Order: sequence, then structure tokens, then C-alpha cells
Amino acid sequence: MALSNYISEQLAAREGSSRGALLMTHVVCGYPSFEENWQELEIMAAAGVELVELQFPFSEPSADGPLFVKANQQAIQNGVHVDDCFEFMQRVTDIFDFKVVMMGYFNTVFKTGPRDFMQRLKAAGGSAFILPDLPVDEAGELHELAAELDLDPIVLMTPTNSPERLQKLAQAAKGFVYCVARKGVTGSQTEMNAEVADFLSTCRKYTDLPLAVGFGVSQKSDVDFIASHADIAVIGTAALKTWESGGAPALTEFFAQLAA
Amino acid sequence: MALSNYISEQLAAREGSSRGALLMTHVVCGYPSFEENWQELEIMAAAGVELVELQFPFSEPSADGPLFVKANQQAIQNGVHVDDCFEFMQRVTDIFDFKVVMMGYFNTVFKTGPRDFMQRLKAAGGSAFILPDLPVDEAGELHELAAELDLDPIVLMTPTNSPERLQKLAQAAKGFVYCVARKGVTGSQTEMNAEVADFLSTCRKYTDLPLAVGFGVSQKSDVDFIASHADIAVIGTAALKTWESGGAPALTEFFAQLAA
Amino acid sequence: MDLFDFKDGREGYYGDYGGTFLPEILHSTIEELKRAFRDAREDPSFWQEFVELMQSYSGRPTPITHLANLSKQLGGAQIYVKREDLNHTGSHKINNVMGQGLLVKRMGKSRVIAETGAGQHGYATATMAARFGFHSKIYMGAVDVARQRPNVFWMENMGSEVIAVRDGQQTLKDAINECLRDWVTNMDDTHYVLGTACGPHPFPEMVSWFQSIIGREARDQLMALSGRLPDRVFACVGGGSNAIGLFQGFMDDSDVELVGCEAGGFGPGKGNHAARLAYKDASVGVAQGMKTYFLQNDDGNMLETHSVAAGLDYIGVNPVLVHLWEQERVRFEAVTDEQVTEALKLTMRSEGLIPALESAHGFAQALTEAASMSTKEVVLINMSGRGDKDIFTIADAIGDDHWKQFIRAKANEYGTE
Amino acid sequence: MDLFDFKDGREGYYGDYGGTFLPEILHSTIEELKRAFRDAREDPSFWQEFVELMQSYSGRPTPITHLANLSKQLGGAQIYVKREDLNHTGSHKINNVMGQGLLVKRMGKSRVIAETGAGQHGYATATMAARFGFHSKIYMGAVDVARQRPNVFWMENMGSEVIAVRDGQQTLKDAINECLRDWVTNMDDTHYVLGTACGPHPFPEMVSWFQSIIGREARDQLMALSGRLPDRVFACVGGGSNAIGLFQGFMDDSDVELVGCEAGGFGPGKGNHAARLAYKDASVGVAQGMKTYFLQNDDGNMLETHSVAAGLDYIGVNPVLVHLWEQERVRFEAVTDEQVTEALKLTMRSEGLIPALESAHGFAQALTEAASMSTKEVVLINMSGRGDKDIFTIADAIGDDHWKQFIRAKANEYGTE
Ligand SMILES: Cc1ncc(COP(=O)(O)O)c(C=O)c1O
Ligand SMILES: Cc1ncc(COP(=O)(O)O)c(C=O)c1O
Repeated sequence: MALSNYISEQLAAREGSSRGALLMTHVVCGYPSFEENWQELEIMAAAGVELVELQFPFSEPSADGPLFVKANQQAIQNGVHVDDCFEFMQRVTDIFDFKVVMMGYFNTVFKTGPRDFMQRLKAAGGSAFILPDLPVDEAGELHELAAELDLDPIVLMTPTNSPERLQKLAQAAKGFVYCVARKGVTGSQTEMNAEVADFLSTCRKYTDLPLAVGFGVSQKSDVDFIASHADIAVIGTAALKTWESGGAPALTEFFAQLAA
Repeated sequence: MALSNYISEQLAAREGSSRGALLMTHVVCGYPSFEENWQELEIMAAAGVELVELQFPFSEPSADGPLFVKANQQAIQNGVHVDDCFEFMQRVTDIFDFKVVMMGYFNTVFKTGPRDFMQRLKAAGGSAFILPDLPVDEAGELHELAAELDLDPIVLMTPTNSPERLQKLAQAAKGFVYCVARKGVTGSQTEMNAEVADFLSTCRKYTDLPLAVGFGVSQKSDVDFIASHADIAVIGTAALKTWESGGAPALTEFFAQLAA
Repeated sequence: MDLFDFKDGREGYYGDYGGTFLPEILHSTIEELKRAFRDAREDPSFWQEFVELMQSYSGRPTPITHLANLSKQLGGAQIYVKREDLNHTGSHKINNVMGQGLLVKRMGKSRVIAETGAGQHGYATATMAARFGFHSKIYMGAVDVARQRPNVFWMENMGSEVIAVRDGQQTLKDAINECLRDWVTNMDDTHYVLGTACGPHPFPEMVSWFQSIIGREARDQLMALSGRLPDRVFACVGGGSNAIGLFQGFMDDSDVELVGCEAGGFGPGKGNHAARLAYKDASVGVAQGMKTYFLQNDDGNMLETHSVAAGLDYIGVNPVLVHLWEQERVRFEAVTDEQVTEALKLTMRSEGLIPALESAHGFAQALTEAASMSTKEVVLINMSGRGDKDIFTIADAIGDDHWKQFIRAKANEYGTE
Repeated sequence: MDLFDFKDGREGYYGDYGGTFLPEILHSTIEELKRAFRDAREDPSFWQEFVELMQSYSGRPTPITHLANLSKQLGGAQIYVKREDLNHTGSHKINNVMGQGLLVKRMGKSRVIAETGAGQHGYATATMAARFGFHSKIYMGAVDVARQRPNVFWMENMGSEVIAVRDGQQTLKDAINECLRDWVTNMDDTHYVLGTACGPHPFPEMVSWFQSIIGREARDQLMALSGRLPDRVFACVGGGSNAIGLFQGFMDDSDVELVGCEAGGFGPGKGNHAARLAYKDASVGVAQGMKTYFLQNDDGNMLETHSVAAGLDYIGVNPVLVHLWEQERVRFEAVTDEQVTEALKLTMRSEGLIPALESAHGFAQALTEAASMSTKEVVLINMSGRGDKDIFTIADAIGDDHWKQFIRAKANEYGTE
């Protein structure tokens, strides 16, 4: 099933529930370890998250904030390779119901070989990919390859984009659009205010795809805010932070509160 | 009695003795102390030296070698002033028979005031003065003052001087001429060879004054050499070195051997 | 040959290399920069202003010195040196930095950030910021902070905040990542003063343009001095800015051989060096905003690098130079640490010049080649910086005992904390 | 006004000051030097050769920089700076040294000796010796060796032997004495490269002549830049060579006020400073080859001196400047260590320039005076050298804790002997 259809279905299913937005969560492959990743995913699945980003670790994660930077680095030091990430993805998609989105930096794709990478992503059960350092202007070829395999390139829209640019981004987007709620890198808090709402309604003008909102989503009120202005709340750093400080019980509690 | 007459007399008196040259020795006023100076002078007097240089310590003794540099420095640190040097000279000339030659740098004279300095030198019983950093070209005024007081400016002749220059030096010289046996500063050994002999006979061509030979005279054979080419052997560093290493007995022995 | 006359739809590309690989949030910032740069480039008064600033503030034109002693001693080609070391702050880095400073003023921004490895670029940026009255923050790998403390000291005293970056290998590339992170947050008032001809378009073009002042001067000066074009031109290649700056002066002189000298470190073998093109350990990748050759593993993760020269141990290389290398317009050679130290000692003793360890790579290669050339031939070396900034590193490389004693005595004098 | 047009029988005298006070053994050496210098001075091709050497080797002409920020901030006169810091080796000392190098070649000698205090002159001499292929020995007070180790390091690496002088106060004056001792021994093949406009005639004249290149350039440059002559010209005065070098450019411009800035150290009082003329603690004497003002006691023995700047703590002063001071052509001011440190910090932060501690004396005085002048007036400062050679001293003066930590860590890394 196409990713956007899946999202529509899930959104319809949530109609009237206490959590009005879908949830997309995030793990860095092999950090702290694949075993712990698995435990996190079990908790996320139990909490009913609809989408999960699996980040392939990269040595130069320049769009990430400190926590993910450390996670990327540590994973590489732990000896995590691209092969391991695909293997893990395969196991995840075999078992869990949520959709899996590959997340990472373009060099990982480029160095593996774009066609090869896309085929392996497809084979491992992935649905889409997010490459924050690959602008649409440079993505033509990759997006064509993806289209052949029915993989969705997730495009980012940002508060600094001009109308012309948003149009161009919308044209390239598939699956859903990732709206970056603010300037900066992942990891710090975003205040969900009128400015963010305005930005999201601007995005909405340019695309009919579902809108995901990321960067700094960490609490129930953020999710509620997103429910009324967009479709998917992206939970990144907040979950990892919770795992690191309190392990499984804390993460379970974290998702319970988010979905309450 | 004029210095040159004194020297002629003494030379005449030595005719046929085992030591054919007069001796001029050297102490740095107040180094190691005035008391030790006095002991050194007693030994020198007992050995029959005819002339003694009393060096007034100066902070920039740039024509001196390491041992005298240290002596100058230490004397100043001991608190030796120009006044003390004159006082000491007075005591020396009161007691001893040798003639006393003030030795030092021009700034000591200049800063005291040239007229004042010459008068005090005369009063303290000094006969002459050696100022190695005062070239004859700059010395006109001082030499006139000295002439008024019957003090002899001792002029240096050196192996690098041209005939014209030697002529000029000879014109300014009184008392005796100080022949610098070699390039360099005080303190290291000079080989008394044909070159030195040539130099001395050159000096002799320009002046009828007695010739003193200094810089590195340290043993009986040097004195003998000087006896046959000049008139006065200047014993500087060698005596101080002896005093420092062996005190009174060594210095007594040193002069005994020189005069043997 | 106009390197920057891009084909349609290939703006920012040199052959297959270059491009703009940045987070979307920076798209408008980069567009703004491209526009500002394009405007400046088309405005003759801008270059004029730049040249005048470099004359009055940095002492340009820097001269060319004939190394008469070494030329004679080696018995080969006549060796000439372009003296970028005589610039204010002691290296060619100031050319680029002052140019970008003028552009920042034009864009109406008030804050600059910069990465720095050797510290020279950070030093130059701190200087520029003080002179232009900008706020400034310099990111520097913690390892580099430790080995280049003198430069840090001056940066701080010129009013810059220096941030020791503790991610990754804690060197230059990590400082670049940190700059990108700052930039995506503060682009409204902040310009990122990239220090070499790398990163996303328009940086390679822009930095090359400012650094072209070296080659423009050098060609005329050398013609005047030696009456002919050089046979070979040597420059060290870290990111590649001083090399492209000098090489541009001779781009159309097809008989002039251009030689880029990379950090051979301990010699070939992954992790031992930072030679992207001269050795066979690098491959094409996309990182830090550009597509070019990187020292990376099969997963596309970057390798550790090593060089005695902190300014040459970068993982990637100027895409313009890669293109020229593929075109066989530029030859690439690697020079080992040991060769560098020897060349440095020789140059100090024979000519009274102290090349920076980076620049000494160019010297080492040039001296080797000059020896077997004819006495009528001419080689030109870019002395990209002066070595007195490297006293700690050079003293360590040479193993100077007096220096160690001095440092011990100083530490004693400072006492414990 | 030709300062060097001596009256009959008064060669080498400026008013009552100057002269040649040396041991007789050096008479013919000094005569030879006077002749060689006279010949060179009368040979226009010599000056031409000198200028060309300084252009191609040292980057002359050095520019003049307008301190637009500080001028505005202080609200007074327009402040301009002559950038001698941009010379090869980082100070004006190289002008004199390269000039003497040419003279040594002319005299056919093969060995040079030099005294050095701050180390700049020794550094420049070592450089010159390497470039000309002379043997070289540099005498430096042991105290200065300890505080200026970086310069010693470079001198040694350029092939000079550096001798730590342990006599007297173990500073500059003692190094001069030691040079004289070497010279009286080795004058046949050795030239003594005196580093400042002091010592016996013809040194004050000769050094002034070579340094006049500063003033010749500066006058024209400033006219071109500001359209007028400066109202006041500031230079620090150690021995007095950079000051006389710059001042000569304006000697005939009677409306230009010339200001020499001495080391005020801790302030007035014997032993606290090195201000020979601005304070009242010095008197006329004869030492180190010349008659001039010295910091001395009643016996004519020299006093201890103090300055934060190792290059300014000399006991005596250029006899030419003393004469000009008596004629009221040059005004003398003393600047304390504290004022110097403040001016240095201000200049780094406001203009991105790091004056040497010596030069910062000129800056301090100029900035103070400029503040109360009109905005139409113009002042010119000689930036005789760059401060990055002084990192240890500046870090100490500023009390920088990061620096201390760094040195402790380095010492640990080096381990015990
Ligand atoms: C003196 C010097 N030369 C060369 C380089 C290398 O940079 P690039 O290759 O961009 O010239 C550096 C970098 O810091 C440097 O400091
Ligand atoms: C940078 C600098 N300026 C000034 C001086 C003082 O010397 P002078 O008065 O001869 O210029 C020195 C002496 O070492 C120096 O290094």
C-alpha cells in the first residue's frame, strides 16, 4: 500500500480519539545497541506509533543536534555498518506493523550506490527515506529510481522557504511532507505557537500530502497542537533522552502520556 | 718625579738582574675586598713590582675578559664607589713605593667631572691613568687637564694600527705606552712570538717612551721576552687567577717564579 | 579557460564535482549569498574595494622572492616563492576572509562564524571581525585547540568566542559540522565564513575568486622578475584555496605545469595521511555540502587523517581541483611528514624563510623536482603562510630540547592551578 | 635639515651627543666601516639595491592603515598606522639588518655578530645571515633568552649560534658588551651588526639611514591617503631606530610634531622604567661607544631598568634623538606598562591589529592624545613590530589562564628531563 494511503487510513482511524495526530518516532540504528533499539521499538509499537525512522549512522551528521550526533558517532564506533542497518530493518518490518522510513545522510546512499541502496531499502521493507542534506535540486535521479521501486522520498519544508521554493518542494514530495517547525538542528524544544501554525497552513497551501511536524516535539500539548494543524507528530530526541535517562519504564510512561 | 723618569731609573737599576723588565700589576678596587687587595699589594710590593694599576669598577667593562668582568660586577655589588677607590689609592700611595696608575672606563671620569676626577687622582697620589675606551681623538680636553696636573695619560698602541695612527698615538702619549700584544680582551694567553716582537719594534719606531706589554702575560718566559723587546711586563688576569685559586701563598710563589 | 562559466543546470559543478548539498532550511540563505556574490562579482568597484583593502590593511601585493641560494645549491631550476606569509595574520587565509567580510557588509549581516583547523583561518576571521565590527564565533576541534593554542589566544584577544568542538574526531571537519549547525539556527544575521575552496556552492567559486588575487599578482611579478612564465607551479593543498588561488593565474598558460601537494603524513595507507588524490585511499562522496573525493570507508563514513600540518589534514578536497586533476591540468603529489621537516630545515638555513608546515609541503616537492630540472627552467612555490605560528608543532617535529626545557620552566613559573 | 651634515672635527656628533668611544684596537675597523658606509651612501645604486632587496624579500613598501574604528570611537584625530609589522621577520629591525648585510658583502667579510634584547634584532640578523650565507653568532642576555625563547628557537634553526650572556644584568646592554668583546677579537672577518641607532659612530648614522626607508615611504603614502601631512607622529623609542627612521620623513616639515614614546614601566623612580628623556632619572654619560643620556648612578654605573617590552628597556638612547629633543624638535613621553596593556587590548579588539609590546607604547600615547584633537587632525603611529612574537609576555601581562593551562599540559607531555 502506498505510504500516503496508509497515512490517510490511519488518520481516519484516529478520528475522534484522544491522540489526533499520528506519531513518527526515531531510532539511530545500533545506538545504544540493536538490542536496545528493539526494546524501544517494542514500546513504540505497543504505544501504537504509525511510523518509525531508522537512522543509518553517518560520521558527519551536520543537521543533527548533540544527542543524535553522539548517537551516530557511538553507533559507528560500535561497528555498525550499512549492511547491519538493512538487516535490522528487515527484522523490524518482518515483525512490526508500523511503516519504516529510512533516515540518514546522502553520502550513505551515494557511496553504497543509489540504485543498490534503493533496491536494498525496498527489499528490507522500507517505505520511504529522508535525506536532510539532499536538496530536491540534486535529487532528480534518486527520486526517479525511488519512483520505479515505489519508495517515497520525504521532502522537507521549512519556515525560510519562499513560495516558489515551496512549490518546487511540493512537486518533488511523496508520501508525506516533513515540516521543520523551526530553524536549527534536532534536539531542542520548539514552542508550538501561532508562528508555527501559520507556517503549517502555508505548507498546506502547497501540498495535499499529509504533513509531519518535527524538531522539538516532546509533550502531549505539542501533539495536540500538531493534531489541529497537521497530521503527524515526529518524536525524535525526546524519546531517546527518555530512554537514556530511564530505560524501558520511562519510555513506556513517555508514550502513555503522549497518547493520553 | 715624572713617571717616565721613574721608569728609566728603575730600568737602569734592573740592568743585569735576572728580571730584565719592570712589572706592572693590577687589582680591581674592592674585589674580592679592599682587605684582600691590600694583601695582594703587600705581596706585589715585596716582589718589587714597579707599577700597579688600580681599576675603578665600572658596570660595562667591555674591554675586559670574563675574570675582570666578574670582578668589576662583584665590586659594584659590594658597594664600591668612586670615593672608596680614591680613599684606597690614598692609603696605597702613602705606604707603598710602587707608582700607581688609575685604570678604568671613561664614564667614571666623565660622570665625576673630568677636572674634579683629575684633581682627586692627583691628590690621592696617582701618577697616570689608562682609559681603554677613550680614544685619543676624544681625549684632547682631558689630556690638557692632566698635563696641568702632571698626570700622564697612558695611550694604547695595538697591532691593528696604521702608521699614521701610531704617529698620532705617539703624539698623545706620556709616561709610557701600553702595547696591546694581541686582538681580544684581557684574560687569555698570548703567545710571545716573532709577530709580537715585530709589533713592538714598530711601536718603538714611533715613540721614545718606555713600552709596556699587556694582555696575557703570565709566566717567566713572557717577562724575559718582554725584557728583550720592551720595558714593562703587565701582569693582569694571571695574578688575580692565582690569588683566587691559592691565596697569599700562591701569589707569593707566582711572583717569586716571575722574578726568578 | 573560465572555470566558473557553468553549463546550464550545472551551476556550481566542475565536471562531476561540487554542487550544493545542504539542509533545506539554508536554501534561501545560500540563494541570498549567491545573489550577493554574483552582484559583487559583476560590480567592478567591489574588486577594486577588495584590492584596496588588501593593500592598506594586509600589505598586498605580496612579493616574489628568488631563492638564489637554494637554486644554486640544488643546481637545477631557478626557484621563486610567492610570499603569502607576508600578509597580515601570516597567511593567504586573510584574502578570502576580508573578501567575505566586504560581502557580509553588503548583505547587512552583523555576525560571522567560522571553522578552523590550523587556526590560521580562525585567526584571520577574528581579525576581520574585529576590523569590520562583527560579532564572531570560531569553531575549532578540541584536538586542534590543544595543538594550536597560540592562535586561539589571539582569536580570543581579538574578541572572538572560540568553541572547542568535542564531536567526531574533534578536528576540522567536525568544526565545519558545528558551523553548519550554528548557521541553520542563526542564518538571519549570520554569515558562515568558510575558510577554504570547499563546501557547498558558491563557496568554492567565491573563495577561489578572492584567492585569485594571488595568481593575478604572481604571473605579472614573475614575468617581470624572471622574464618568463614558470615551468612548474607548486602549492600545498588542504582544502585547496591557496592552490586554486595561485593556479588561476596560469590557467590559460598550457605549458605551465600545476602541481598540488598533499599531506602524505606517514605515507600511503588509510588513516596515515590526508592525500585525497595523490594516494589511492580516497573515493568520491557527498559530505559537508559538496560532492568530491573524500577519505572515507565503504559505508561513506569518514576516515581519520594524519598530517604534521594541522591545516592539511582535511578529509575532502576542492572540487575545482578534482576536476582539473581529471582533466590532467593539475598534477597531484603527496609529501610525507619527514620530507616536510627536512625541507623546512633546509629553507630556514639556506634562505632565512620559515614556511608554515602546510606551505613546506609545496617547498619539499618543488625542491625535489627543481634539482633535476635545467638551470634555465623556473619553478614557483606558494608560501601560503609563515611558520612562526607553528612553533609548538615545529619544535615537536624537530624535537628541540631547549624548547622543552623552556616550557617546563614556564609551567613551573605558572605553578599548579 | 640634514642631521648628518657634521661640522668640521665633529663627525659623528649631534650637538653634544654621539662620538666614537671604542678601544683603540677597533680604530681601523671603524675607519674601514666608515669608509664603506660613506662609499655606499654616495653610490646611488647601493640604495637602489637595498630598496629592491627589501621589496622582493621583505615585502616593502609596507602600507599605511587607517584606524577608522578607533578614530571614530575616540572621536578625535584620524589615526593612521605605518605597518612595519608586515615586514619579513615581523619588525622594522630587518630594514637595518639587510642594509648592513649588503655592506658586509661589500666589505668582503664572512661573519656577523649581533646583540639582541627582545630577540627581534637577533631574529632579523639570523635571517639575514642565512640569506647572505654568513656565519653568525647572536649574543643575548640570559634573562632575555629566558623570556624570549621563541625568537631564540628560530635564530638557532636559521643556523645562528645564540649565546646567553650571564654578565651584569644579563640583558641587552650586557649583550652589547659581549659583542664588543667578540669584535675586538675577530674584526678581520667579522662585522658587528648593531641593532639600533646607538653605539659608536657611524652606527647611529648608518642605522638611521637604513631605517629612513620608513619615513620616506610614510610621508608619500600618508599624503596620498589623507591628503595632508600628519599633525603628530608617534614612535616608541628603545635604542631609537624605528623612531628616527620614521621621523626623518618629516624632519623638514616643521609643523609636524614628532613624539618619542619611552618605556615608563612602573612609573618614575630609578630602576622602575627605561625612560631616558621623558622622566628625570637619566643623565649624560659615555658608554657602549657613545655619549648620550643614560640611566646611571652618580658613579656612572648603569641602573637596572624595567619595561614590559623587552625591546625598550635599554639604558641609553639614540644621540640623534637627544639632540632633536634638546632642539625641541622631538617631544618625549613615557608610557607605563599598564597603559601599554590597555592600548594593546583596545587595538586588538577594535582593529584586528596586534602591535608588539614595544610598538604599543606608541599606540598608547597616540590614542590618548588623539582623543582630544579635532577630527580634522591626523596622527601617524609607527607599528614597529607585530605582537605575536610576544605571546608569552602578552599572555603573562594579561594573565591569561587558558594559556597557563596549555603550558602546564605541554610541560606534562614533555615529561621530566
Ligand atoms: C598556511 C596554510 N597554508 C595552507 C593551508 C591549507 O588550506 P588551503 O588548501 O585551503 O590553502 C592552511 C590551512 O589552514 C594554512 O594555514
Ligand atoms: C618591535 C620593536 N619595536 C621597537 C624596538 C625598539 O628599538 P628601536 O628603538 O631601535 O626601534 C624593538 C627592539 O627590539 C622592537 O623589537
